[in-house]
Amino acid sequence: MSQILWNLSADKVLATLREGKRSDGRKFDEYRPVQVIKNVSENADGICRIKLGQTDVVAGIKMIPGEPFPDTPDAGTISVGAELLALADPTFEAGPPREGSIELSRVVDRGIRESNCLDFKSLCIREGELVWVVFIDIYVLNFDGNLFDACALAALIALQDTKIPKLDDKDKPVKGEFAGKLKLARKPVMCTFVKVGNSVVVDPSLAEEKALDARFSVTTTEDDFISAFQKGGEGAFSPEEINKCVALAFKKGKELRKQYCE
Amino acid sequence: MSQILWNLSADKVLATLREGKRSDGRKFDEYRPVQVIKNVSENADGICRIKLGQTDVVAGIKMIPGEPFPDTPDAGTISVGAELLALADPTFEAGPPREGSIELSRVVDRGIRESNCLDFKSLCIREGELVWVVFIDIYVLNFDGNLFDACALAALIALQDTKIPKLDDKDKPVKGEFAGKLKLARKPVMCTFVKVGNSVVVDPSLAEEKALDARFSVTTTEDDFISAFQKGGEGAFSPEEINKCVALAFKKGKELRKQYCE
Amino acid sequence: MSQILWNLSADKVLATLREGKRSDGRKFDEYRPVQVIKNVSENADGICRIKLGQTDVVAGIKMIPGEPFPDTPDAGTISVGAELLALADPTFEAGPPREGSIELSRVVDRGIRESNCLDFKSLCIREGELVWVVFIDIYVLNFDGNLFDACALAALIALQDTKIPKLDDKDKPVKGEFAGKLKLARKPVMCTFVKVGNSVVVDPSLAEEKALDARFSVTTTEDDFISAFQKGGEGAFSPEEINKCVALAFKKGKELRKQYCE
Amino acid sequence: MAKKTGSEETVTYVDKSGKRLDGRKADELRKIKVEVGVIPRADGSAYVEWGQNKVLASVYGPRECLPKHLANPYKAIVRYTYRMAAFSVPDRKNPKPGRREIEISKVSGEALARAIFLERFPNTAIDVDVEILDSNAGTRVAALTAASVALADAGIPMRDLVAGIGVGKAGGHLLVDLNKAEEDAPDAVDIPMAILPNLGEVVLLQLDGLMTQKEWEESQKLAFQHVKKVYELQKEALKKKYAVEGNSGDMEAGARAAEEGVVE
Amino acid sequence: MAKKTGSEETVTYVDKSGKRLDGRKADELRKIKVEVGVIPRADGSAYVEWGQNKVLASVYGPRECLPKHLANPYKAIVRYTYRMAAFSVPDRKNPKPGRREIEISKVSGEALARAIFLERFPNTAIDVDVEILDSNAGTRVAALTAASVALADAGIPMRDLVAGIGVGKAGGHLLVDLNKAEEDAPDAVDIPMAILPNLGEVVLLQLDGLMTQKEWEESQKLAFQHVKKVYELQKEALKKKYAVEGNSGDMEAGARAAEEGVVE
Amino acid sequence: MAKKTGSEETVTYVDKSGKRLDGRKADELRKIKVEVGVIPRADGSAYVEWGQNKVLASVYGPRECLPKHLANPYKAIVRYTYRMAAFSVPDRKNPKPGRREIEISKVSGEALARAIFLERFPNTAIDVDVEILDSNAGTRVAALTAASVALADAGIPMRDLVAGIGVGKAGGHLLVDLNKAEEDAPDAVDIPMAILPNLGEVVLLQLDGLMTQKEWEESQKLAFQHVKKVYELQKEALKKKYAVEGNSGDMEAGARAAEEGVVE
Repeated sequence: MSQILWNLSADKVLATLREGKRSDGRKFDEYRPVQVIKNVSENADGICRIKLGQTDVVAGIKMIPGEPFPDTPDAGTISVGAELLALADPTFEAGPPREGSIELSRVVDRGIRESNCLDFKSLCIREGELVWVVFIDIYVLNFDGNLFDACALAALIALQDTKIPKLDDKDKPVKGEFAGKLKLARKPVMCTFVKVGNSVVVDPSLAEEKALDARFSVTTTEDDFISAFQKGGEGAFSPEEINKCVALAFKKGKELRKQYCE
Repeated sequence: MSQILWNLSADKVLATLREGKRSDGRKFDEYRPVQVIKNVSENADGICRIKLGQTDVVAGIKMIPGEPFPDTPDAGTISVGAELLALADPTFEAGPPREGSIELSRVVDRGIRESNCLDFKSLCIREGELVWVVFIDIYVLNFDGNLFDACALAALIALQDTKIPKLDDKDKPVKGEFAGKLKLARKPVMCTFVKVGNSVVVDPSLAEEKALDARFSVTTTEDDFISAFQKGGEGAFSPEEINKCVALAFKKGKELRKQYCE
Repeated sequence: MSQILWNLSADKVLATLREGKRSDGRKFDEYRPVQVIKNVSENADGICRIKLGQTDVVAGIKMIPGEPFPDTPDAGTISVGAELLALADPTFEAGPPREGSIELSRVVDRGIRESNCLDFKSLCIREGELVWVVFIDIYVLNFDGNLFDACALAALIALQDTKIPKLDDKDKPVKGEFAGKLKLARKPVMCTFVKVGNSVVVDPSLAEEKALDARFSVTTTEDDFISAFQKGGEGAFSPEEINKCVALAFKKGKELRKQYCE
Repeated sequence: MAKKTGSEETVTYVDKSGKRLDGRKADELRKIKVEVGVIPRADGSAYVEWGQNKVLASVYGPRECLPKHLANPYKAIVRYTYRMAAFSVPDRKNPKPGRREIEISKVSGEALARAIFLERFPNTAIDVDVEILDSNAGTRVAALTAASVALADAGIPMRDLVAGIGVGKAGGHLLVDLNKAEEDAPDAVDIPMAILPNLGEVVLLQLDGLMTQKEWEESQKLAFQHVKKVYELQKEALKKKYAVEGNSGDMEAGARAAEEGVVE
Repeated sequence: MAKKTGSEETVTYVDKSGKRLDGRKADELRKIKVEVGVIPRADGSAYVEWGQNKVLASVYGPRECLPKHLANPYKAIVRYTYRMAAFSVPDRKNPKPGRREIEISKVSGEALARAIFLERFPNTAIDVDVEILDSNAGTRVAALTAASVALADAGIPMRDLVAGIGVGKAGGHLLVDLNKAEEDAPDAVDIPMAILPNLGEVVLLQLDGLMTQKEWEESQKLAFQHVKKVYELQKEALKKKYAVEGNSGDMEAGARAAEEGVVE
Repeated sequence: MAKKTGSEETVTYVDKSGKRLDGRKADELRKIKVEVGVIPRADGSAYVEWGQNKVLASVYGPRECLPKHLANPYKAIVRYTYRMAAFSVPDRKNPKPGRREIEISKVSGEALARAIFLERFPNTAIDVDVEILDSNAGTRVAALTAASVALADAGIPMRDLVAGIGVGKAGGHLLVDLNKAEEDAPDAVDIPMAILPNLGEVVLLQLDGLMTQKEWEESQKLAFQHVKKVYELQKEALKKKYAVEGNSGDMEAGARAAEEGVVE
């Protein structure tokens, strides 16, 4: 759609929200249906494809032995990349990552890293010499809004699914053999809100994202911690709105975790 | 020439071919004269400049000691780069390699690599530690059609011409001293056809390339093997056309090999 | 200002010079006032911000242990980068360095390197293993002409100011501890002239640079050596003009060195 | 890289009962699955599973060609982008497009172009993007197979579908649709091909390795013979979608492709 | 990277007398200095020292948006570029902009945009560039603080100034304006915020680390309470410049910002 | 890199009979060969061998300047690209243009610009591309020498030809046209220069190393004295081509250059 059509669409989204309704009939705090698809790639060490409504993303894990950082010789690490594939939307382009995908991948990265859901010390193979680098590569296959939650959830389930390759005596992975599963200490679930006019809704559709004034993502854990915030968009939130979002994120996070991550 | 002029030129090429003639008077299976110029660069370990008609290319070899790939600790390797220099044509631009030069360099690379003309094991200096990397850098100096054959031939003759540097005890090349010549087990020669309308001709001129529907390159060896194919262009070939090209490529390859590679 | 306004400004600069005057009232051989500001960054190992008139640049030094080049195992090295920050001028853009900043950083680099003002051998930590790499990063904060002299002077004073970090037994710098100061054997000072019409003036203002036909930089040392030349611009100098510039550069260099580098 | 020789030399690529390493016969394709319309945002899309290979293809266009200086006033241009997901290969692939991907994109786009009535859409671009999610030899032909179905799904008028197939040699045997283990044979020759089955034309053809003229001619015959299977699967998938969805609006061409095997 | 644990665990982040490692109280800001108009070439500029952090900000615009396809026919766009000097960190920073800098630039530009009457300047760009010359935790909020003052200095009409502040947790204590040593605490949570103080709105908010809902609500209160100090310093600096320079021409808006605390 | 000292210190750069390492006298140029019109596709071209240095230069233009925002409404712009082939140096050069090549391109383009009547061709670009095929000190002056002849061959009206020359110092001796071995002397100073011989102007001048004012003035004299030889070779080469090819059409200016030594 052209910018003009999106502007008309945005007007309609706003008008509908003012009447207390969402254009796709959902309640303000209602997620679209989630579909979890596994085994999408045998070459991945862990994999998960998520459909959140029509938003379609896939996260794949590769465990690669590498050198530790000098200041953490006994700890592995993660590396997250998210790519908005040209096939997912008429406006996405092949090319180097833009700021949108950089923000997306960094938010997913911190959501995993800072929640301490992975024990980086357990990813040490030989202190000072060799550690696991957990590569998390996420691709957006169809764009219909709320990439943040879809990508974070796909990454989490893919990590849960990940088998650690067995290494031979030359530190090369032995094809088809595994030394166990990756262990997660926590399951951080991200929950994203957008504000359109004065309404705040969860799990925005594409039309709602195109109409948004501001976006706010809250990641929560099963042991009742907030583990991440990210605010975006050219609008603002009041402190009260933020607190409401946080409370709702705990509730929704619990539901999503129960349904898809156990 | 502008696109419009090239379109007129293409019409003329096509009309001429329909009359059974080529615009420069050659027969359909006739190459332009080839001129081989050596010693173009003393700093190269091997060098060959080829003029094929007015197409002018130079291939230079540098033998550089490097680490082997982990999965082939006892084998050297090659690296081929082809650059369409801005000085060679009004439409070429300085800058990162485009798909045209990437295809060209990869086709030359595979033509050498997959024909087993170089014994990669003989390029091992110390297993697991040091091997020869044979850098083949090709530059197009004047563009008058059929870069594929000109570049492949220049690369082959440059390899034939290559002296292996002598290394001192710190593995640094000793200036001006050599440990022998690079040995080639085979001499793969590429032969390129273009189809314009229903005519198929060998060694296309620039005007013929601008008029082409499809392009087909066949590399053959002196021991009667096909070693490479590459089809390009937005047109198609019938199976019969392909088979005819293959047969002719053997004949033309033999002639070129005899004249320029012995 | 648009190109048209700069053209008008250039006409005025030229007319004024023809009357034997400069548009800002300075004499032809007169520098603008220089202000030296130190301690701009505690994280830098050496730092100097220079205001030359309204031209404002900062040079910071980081001493980083690194591997020596194979052919100089007992010598450290320097690396100079100069960036024309987007905040310094309406026409500067964020992005990869353009030819202007590349020339600037290379001229500053050679001015230090080739004058032998740093004893690279004294920057060796352990021969063949570890040497100091002296990173000199220069940022232009406000552009009002004559970046060459401002950046060269800032780099020199920052080097004079540099403390060598103390390394622990793992070759990591110990925070806040130093093993001494960097020693300079010479103090090369650059002096830049521009030619507008038939007039040659020192320390060009922005308006004079926009009007310039040619630029000429001369670096001199306190022991009466020329250590660098760099000519730029689409104009030319006569041999006599060059010799006059050289003579004046010695005089001005002496003054600047005395005032700001002792 | 030089191919490894060694223990592999004793591998038997076709055993006495005529079976290959994975149990197939010499001229047997791996299992192929074709789905249409898998990416709702796209004008056309398809998903192909071909053995372990998994490929998504989307089509956007014909649409305005930007930047404009790339537009052709006489016809549409095809921009084909072949990319492999980082996790789609045994080692992790650097996400930055490599030279291999750029070359494959070029020759594949040229192959597709032949099948489209490009001259009907001057000054436009048809963007075809394929993503490889999992791989085991033969991804470029699986990708073209998917891309061609996605074009039909987008309702773009075509001369014929483009069907991909691999032929080649391993352990001295001519084989159809080599898998990775076979491609690693010391004497392996892999020949990816794309064919317009109804028109009997070859639009993509690459070969690397050593093969006699006679072996090639035999291989080409095998390709033409077995590409029909791929073609049938493409048509079935299109038929299946358009049988369900009906036959309205811009789906017409795709529907016709399903009915008649060829779009026009 | 995983945070180091070890000897640090025994660090006392707030001692018995209520003092932090650097002597501050739990809710005490570091020393902040704001200067206006430090870059003569720019349309507006500001310099902020915030503890060890040193930040320069410049504004160019509103001006023609190039390349034109980025322009918005309904409003000005804000292009915010946050960069760290190579020597501004303990190790040398690679001068090439990293992903961290790109993300910070994006969310900071969005934060600033809220404060500006963008719709008055359709098809234009407002370029805001900030350079970090020295750093010790909290650079992005210091940068936004400087950028907002530079916008006022450029005479750009604004709803409110944007004031930055950090809040968070270290060693179990909720703290205002964490420094680097505190951010390195094993349980550290850093929450950079940007606030429109008069409107009571949050325009930038990021959090990483583990924190209870209650701790967050407490932290947010601290932020709103102490951001006023930052706001006062911004206004003072603007007042100081425009008191001296007078009140003419395009300085008007900036001057008014100084007088009234809000530009419009 | 720091220059190596050591065994080199005992090298005698000019022996008792006045001979240099390669047998030349102190003020003797290496052997120079100039050919015109070596690249048929180009509007003008030239080849220069200068000792071991081998340089090709081409000229395209004056032609429309794209992208248009680079065009100057008052004159043509010169875009000079100096590149070294990967195999043209003792170690392999990374084919990506380095900072050295970019700087040389900039100052060389400015040097050439002085010689051309640019104001006659507003809004156009003159693209000059030089490729170094083999090197042994002095490539930038060989390149300018070739480029200037290529400009004349393209029929572009010029004030004068641009002739390159190197002067400098090694082992305490002032030398003309240093080779690599001489440039590696511990006290080496290399001074590449480009001169408009008829106008007596210096358009390129760089110096690195330590030299007294007196030595420089002596060196400059040597440069002006010996650049005439280069100039003669340029003129001869142009004369040779146009004597054979005749004097028609757009070759006119080049021919006149050959006849009169200066184009206008």
